[in-house]
Amino acid sequence: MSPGARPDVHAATPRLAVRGIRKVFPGVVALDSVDLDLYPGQIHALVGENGAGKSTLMKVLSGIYRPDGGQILWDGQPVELRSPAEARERGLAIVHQEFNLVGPLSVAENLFLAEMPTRRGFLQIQEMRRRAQEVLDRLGVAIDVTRPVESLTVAEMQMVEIARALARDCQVLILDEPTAALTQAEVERLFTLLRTLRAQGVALVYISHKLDEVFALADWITVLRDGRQVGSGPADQWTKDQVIARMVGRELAGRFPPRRGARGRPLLEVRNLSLPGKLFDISFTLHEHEIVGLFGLMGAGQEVLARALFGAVRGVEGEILLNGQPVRLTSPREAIAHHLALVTEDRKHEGLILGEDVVANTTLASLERFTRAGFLERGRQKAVAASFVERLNIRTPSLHQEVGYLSGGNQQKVVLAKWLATDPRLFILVEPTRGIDVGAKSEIYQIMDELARQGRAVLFISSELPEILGLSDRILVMANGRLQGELDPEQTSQEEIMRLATGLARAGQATAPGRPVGGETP
Amino acid sequence: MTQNRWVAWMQRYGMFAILVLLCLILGLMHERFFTTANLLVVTRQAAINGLLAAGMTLVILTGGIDLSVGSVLALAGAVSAGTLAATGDLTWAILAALAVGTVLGFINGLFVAYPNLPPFIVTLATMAWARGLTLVYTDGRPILIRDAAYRFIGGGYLGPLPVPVVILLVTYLVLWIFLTRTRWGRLIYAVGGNEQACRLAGIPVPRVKTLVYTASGFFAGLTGLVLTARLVSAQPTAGAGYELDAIAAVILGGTSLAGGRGSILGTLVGALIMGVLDNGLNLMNVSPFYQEVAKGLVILGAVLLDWALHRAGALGLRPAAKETAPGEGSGPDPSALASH
Amino acid sequence: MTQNRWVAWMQRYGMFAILVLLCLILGLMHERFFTTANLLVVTRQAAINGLLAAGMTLVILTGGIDLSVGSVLALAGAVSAGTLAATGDLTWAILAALAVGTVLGFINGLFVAYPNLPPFIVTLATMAWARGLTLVYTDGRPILIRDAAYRFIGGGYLGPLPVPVVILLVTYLVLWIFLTRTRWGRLIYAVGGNEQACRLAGIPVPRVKTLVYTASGFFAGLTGLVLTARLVSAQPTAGAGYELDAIAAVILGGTSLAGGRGSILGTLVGALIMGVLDNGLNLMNVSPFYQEVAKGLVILGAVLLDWALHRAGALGLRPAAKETAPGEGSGPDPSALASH
Amino acid sequence: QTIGLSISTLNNPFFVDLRDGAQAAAQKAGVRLVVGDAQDDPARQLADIENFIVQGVDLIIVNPTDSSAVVPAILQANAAGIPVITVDRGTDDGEVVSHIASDNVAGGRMAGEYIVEQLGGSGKVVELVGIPGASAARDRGQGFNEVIGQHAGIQVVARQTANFDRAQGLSVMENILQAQPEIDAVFAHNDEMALGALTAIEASGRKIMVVGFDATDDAVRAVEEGRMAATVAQQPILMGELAVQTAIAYLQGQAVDPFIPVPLMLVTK
Ligand SMILES: Nc1ncnc2c1ncn2[C@@H]1O[C@H](COP(=O)(O)OP(=O)(O)OP(=O)(O)O)[C@@H](O)[C@H]1O
Ligand SMILES: Nc1ncnc2c1ncn2[C@@H]1O[C@H](COP(=O)(O)OP(=O)(O)OP(=O)(O)O)[C@@H](O)[C@H]1O
Ligand SMILES: [Mg+2]
Ligand SMILES: [Mg+2]
Repeated sequence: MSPGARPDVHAATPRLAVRGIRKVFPGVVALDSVDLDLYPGQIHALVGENGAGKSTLMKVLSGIYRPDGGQILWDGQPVELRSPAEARERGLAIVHQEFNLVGPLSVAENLFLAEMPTRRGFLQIQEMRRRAQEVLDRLGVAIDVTRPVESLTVAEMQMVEIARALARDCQVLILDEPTAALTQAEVERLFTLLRTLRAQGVALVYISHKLDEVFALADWITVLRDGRQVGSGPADQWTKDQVIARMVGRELAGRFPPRRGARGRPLLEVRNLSLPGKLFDISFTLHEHEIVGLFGLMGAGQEVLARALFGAVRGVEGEILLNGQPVRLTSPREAIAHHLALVTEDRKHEGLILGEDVVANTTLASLERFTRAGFLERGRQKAVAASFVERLNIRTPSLHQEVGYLSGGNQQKVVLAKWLATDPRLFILVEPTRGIDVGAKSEIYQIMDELARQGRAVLFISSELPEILGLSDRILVMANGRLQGELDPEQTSQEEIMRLATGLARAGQATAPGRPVGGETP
Repeated sequence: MTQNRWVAWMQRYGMFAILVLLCLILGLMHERFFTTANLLVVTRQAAINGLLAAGMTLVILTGGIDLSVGSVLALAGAVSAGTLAATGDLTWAILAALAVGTVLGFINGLFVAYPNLPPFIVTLATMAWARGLTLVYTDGRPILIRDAAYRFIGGGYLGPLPVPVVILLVTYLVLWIFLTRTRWGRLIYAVGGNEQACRLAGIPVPRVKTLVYTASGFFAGLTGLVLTARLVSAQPTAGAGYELDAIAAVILGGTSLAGGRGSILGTLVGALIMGVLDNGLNLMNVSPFYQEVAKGLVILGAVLLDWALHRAGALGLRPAAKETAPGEGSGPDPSALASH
Repeated sequence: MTQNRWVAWMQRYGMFAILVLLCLILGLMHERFFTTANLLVVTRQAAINGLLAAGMTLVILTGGIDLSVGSVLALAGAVSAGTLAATGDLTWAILAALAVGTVLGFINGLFVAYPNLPPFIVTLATMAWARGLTLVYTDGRPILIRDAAYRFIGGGYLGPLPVPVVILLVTYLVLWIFLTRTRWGRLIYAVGGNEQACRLAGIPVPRVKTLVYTASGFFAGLTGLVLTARLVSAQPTAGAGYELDAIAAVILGGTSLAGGRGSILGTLVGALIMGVLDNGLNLMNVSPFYQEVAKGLVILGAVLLDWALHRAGALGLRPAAKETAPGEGSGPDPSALASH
Repeated sequence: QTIGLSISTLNNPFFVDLRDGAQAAAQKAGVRLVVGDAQDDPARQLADIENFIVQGVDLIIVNPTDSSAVVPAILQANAAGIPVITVDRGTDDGEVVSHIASDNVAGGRMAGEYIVEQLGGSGKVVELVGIPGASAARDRGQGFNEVIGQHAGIQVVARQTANFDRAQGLSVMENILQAQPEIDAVFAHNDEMALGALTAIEASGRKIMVVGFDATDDAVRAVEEGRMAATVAQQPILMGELAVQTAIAYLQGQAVDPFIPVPLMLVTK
């Protein structure tokens, strides 16, 4: 892809440019002579497979990593960015792919961590809260700024991360997969804001695996593959397929697998499940051979529901039947013993042991299977891990790399591998494709399909409507801790789902309240 | 709603309730316990541990630990007494104690903050060399304090309150304001809560760390001053083992060893619980050997009760709150996750 | 490349290199240091701390701590000596020591694992009540051991090796295999690495925790046995303060107090460093006052040197690796992130 | 009537004996005895005594952890009008009814003289020091070194601390045995260290004379068996008894001696 003429922008020199940047980690060349030009008033999208080097490049730009070669130019002048603080001083703000929030501190304090307003040494708490509120208002999110960040949902944390970057004026704003945890509406608001910033002359970098977003937003697209720049040009000169082809080096087949035929016997029946204050009277059924999508807006309760099914919250009331047998799932351990699996949203805190290697993480939940007389069969562990690395295309220098050093998407794949290794009969996935590249995404869809074909059931929660629509046999919609209704993906639309999710309507107004949604009555 | 409030209150001030309960029980068991005289005695005794624990709280909030406080206290007391003997000047003697504490704390801070050495080892080393220096300085002998003004710091009264108690209260008030109302105070929590995030945000993490160890040293110096005045002599062996008591007060007060969470007022409650317990066991004439047993059991009982109060809230009334609490399981209520 | 290898080696075995260096220096300073007799003496002495530190390593790997080991050791020794006196049977006496240790460790484990109480406080409480029970049991007096077979455990030789050294080596070998080759061993690391993730992965976290405290108790009991045999008497005050030495050995050996990272062989190196240091200072007849100073400085020097070796690798030859060490700053070298 | 007894530490059989003597005497006389264990911490002792004062005991017997650090406690008791008796160690200030003690410095001298005599005025000696800075270690060391210093033929080849602890006595002696090919005698500041050293010496197969301090049961037995040469006896049980008897006498209005010496004895075979 040959770039066209320089777009008609006011500045002749890029605000920030890199030339021939190289960055090597033990066993990996993360960046290999990469060039990039960021112009004021331009949104520059950076795309590439998991592990292509996007985040690494941004960390070089923001002073976290020092490059092993190449140059960084700020307004045409070579600069050395020796620390995050230095990059900040110059007017760079960044939303990292991984959260960098201080859990025990309030939202307001997190927003102004480095520059809390003070007068004569004392914090101006009211002033800080007011300013925090202002920023959040700009983003259109309603979060109490006095709440400790650790009590927020993942989506809310994401908004706080974004708000933090927006809280101060900047000349360069980098967003590394800011929308992975957000729903459509929030994404829309964010985009409006980013466009405003563009108009104000900020140079923006936008990293995402959601190509629809990229095309909706970007002026310029740069593609990275294996640490090299493999294409760069104005957005309107690219097509989606071209981008994908550059990214993965081949054409991809249809995104979603074809739907399977008939569903089987009921596998999981949920009756009147409640959790005081969070979930209210939820009933539904999952069948063998079925993929069911569960959709809800931020805070609608879909993730709590997933945890409740998995025995990971206490105080759950109601009945759960597996294969027609009532079961009490009071701990994840019991749930796993019943062949349930749960991929949670927060991989860093709940999914991975960052300090351990790929093998250990992949086999963590199924370790008993690799044990003979108490001793681990390390050869088999390794073989299984290797097979997942291949199947999921996990990019790692070795099976013994600590997963903390993998790219975000590859970490997510390790989480999936961990649960696939348990051979689950009911697979509950919360945002399973969060941060995963298009190639790997369709791979994961294939796996879900395969599981369903083998007679298992998949319940997946996603904020991406196309994914929900394309993959599910049925769609459940939640709002305010209640099931709003069930929809047939063949006969519904994004608009209808959203209407249900915002609580404006209930599915089939005729449905008598309280009647179990979904599936035949047992 | 009111019930919910009550639970929230218990979760925040559970240890305070336990302190009150402990006092009530002791009051029932010994008629002298609730006399003003006795309560002042308890508080004065708790002041030593309370002062050390105050500085320790700052350190622990950043996720660190300071084992050197006992030795620093001893050296500060000795140098202070020596200075008094040499100059006869109270001001210099006081400054000497504070300076020694501050400098030793600063040294701890430098090693912990800049080369990023493990605080446990750094302060353990300081514990050893500072004790050694104390012995060398005093030649292993106590240094007697003859100055009445100096003695006043340990044994005098300001109005109805013993001087050490006044120092204690002022310290906690200042630190409470510092931790809740100033930028550096909040940064202490921030560094303990997520050091990496702080570095990325450009916060001078090493300076924050240096600050807390320096502060801990300062308070150890102050404690050395008070203790020397109270004992009217600087003891070369003073403060041995005090670090564990100080840390225990901090943790009893609800501050997490993992850092980022806790409150200075909680530490005061923790120190008071330990002081009241010692006093009560003495009053009731529990035989010394059984005293240790009783002390262990009461402390265990206190944390267990505190936990039960939390759990009552977590289970019945505030179900499943914070399930998604990040922060590596150091959250206040990891038990909300069903665990067996 | 070979240079790179060397750096990698240093990063892993830096403390071992420092141990060797320390030995070389001591060998130069005192001609008797490198005699077989002296090296056996050092190892025998280090066995006590080494055994406690072995159990402590398991606990610290899960992110916990066990302050009770010294008291548990004393109670185990006392009950063992008492059992020997009562039954005259060596087997019962040995079993008594191990049983007491195991039971006390199990109690610690229960409180830490199920109600999720802070290990520091739980084991501090046990430290108090177990010491109290020991004093009650012995009435504060030593119990003499007359049995030659019992004494053999502390003072005998198996071939050229003192029995305590043999016990030490077997312990470390078994634990090394356990930690690296068995499921439960790996789970200990996993729980320390990310407890929350482990719970969600169905790992019986409370059982893992109970296991490590029980193991620590067991080793404290074993140490009590060895120490009692070595002293040919059970001392009611035995083991006081040993917990800090054990923890220091673990940390010197490179295990992180945050849990999840470390190695049992590192602990052995840590214990040997401390033992060699004590021995060397004695050999050179450093005056008691200066000994503490020297000890503190050498320990500080050791961690500083270790850090410098790491840093040399991180900076010069393996540039900027691991800067964003995972695990929130608990990583091996967060300092590579430019920090001031 | 209630008597408070504040003991410096019960982590030492010597003071346990002292307490037992006091308790036996109290029981016999039918007075209540409350005991506080300061665990060798002067601040804790001060707290104990403050608590006694608050309780309103009739008399306080103190076995100070340190003669200077105990002063404020004595002054407080004086101010509260509660009579005080000191045992084993005195106080540098304040008023006491009576002081019952045998002299640690003299005991150290006694040990030194015994060793000099046994060695015939020349030889190599090791001194095992108690907790550095603790008063017993100071006084016993002082007396011992006074005597040794007067004999040019006696050389202290090693002076190392073993913190009054038997396990450390053993380890430190093992190390010293490695370093010193010639040792004729060991003086330990207490019997615990002496017995630890004895174990090390016996294991090494060398013949070295060991002199301890305190005359604990174990040490006396070792002396009787001829394994240890001597130990300085301070008669703690007697001290405890005397303290309580003196207290009762004082409370009954009888006159008591301001200083009641408890004779030192050298226990030898
Ligand atoms: N984000 C951007 N916005 C505006 N102009 C850009 C941007 N990125 C690159 N350019 C400009 O486009 C021109 C060509 O860029 P590039 O370096 O990719 O060309 P090239 O690699 O030589 O061409 P080809 O893609 O055919 O190999 C340069 O002048 C560069 O400044
Ligand atoms: N600190 C590190 N140490 C070692 N290797 C690293 C480190 N950081 C990144 N890598 C490696 O560098 C490569 C690029 O990673 P990077 O995070 O930049 O990918 P990415 O393009 O952001 O991928 P994703 O879309 O999954 O976020 C990966 O192979 C990763 O494993
Ligand atoms: Mg990335
Ligand atoms: Mg990604």
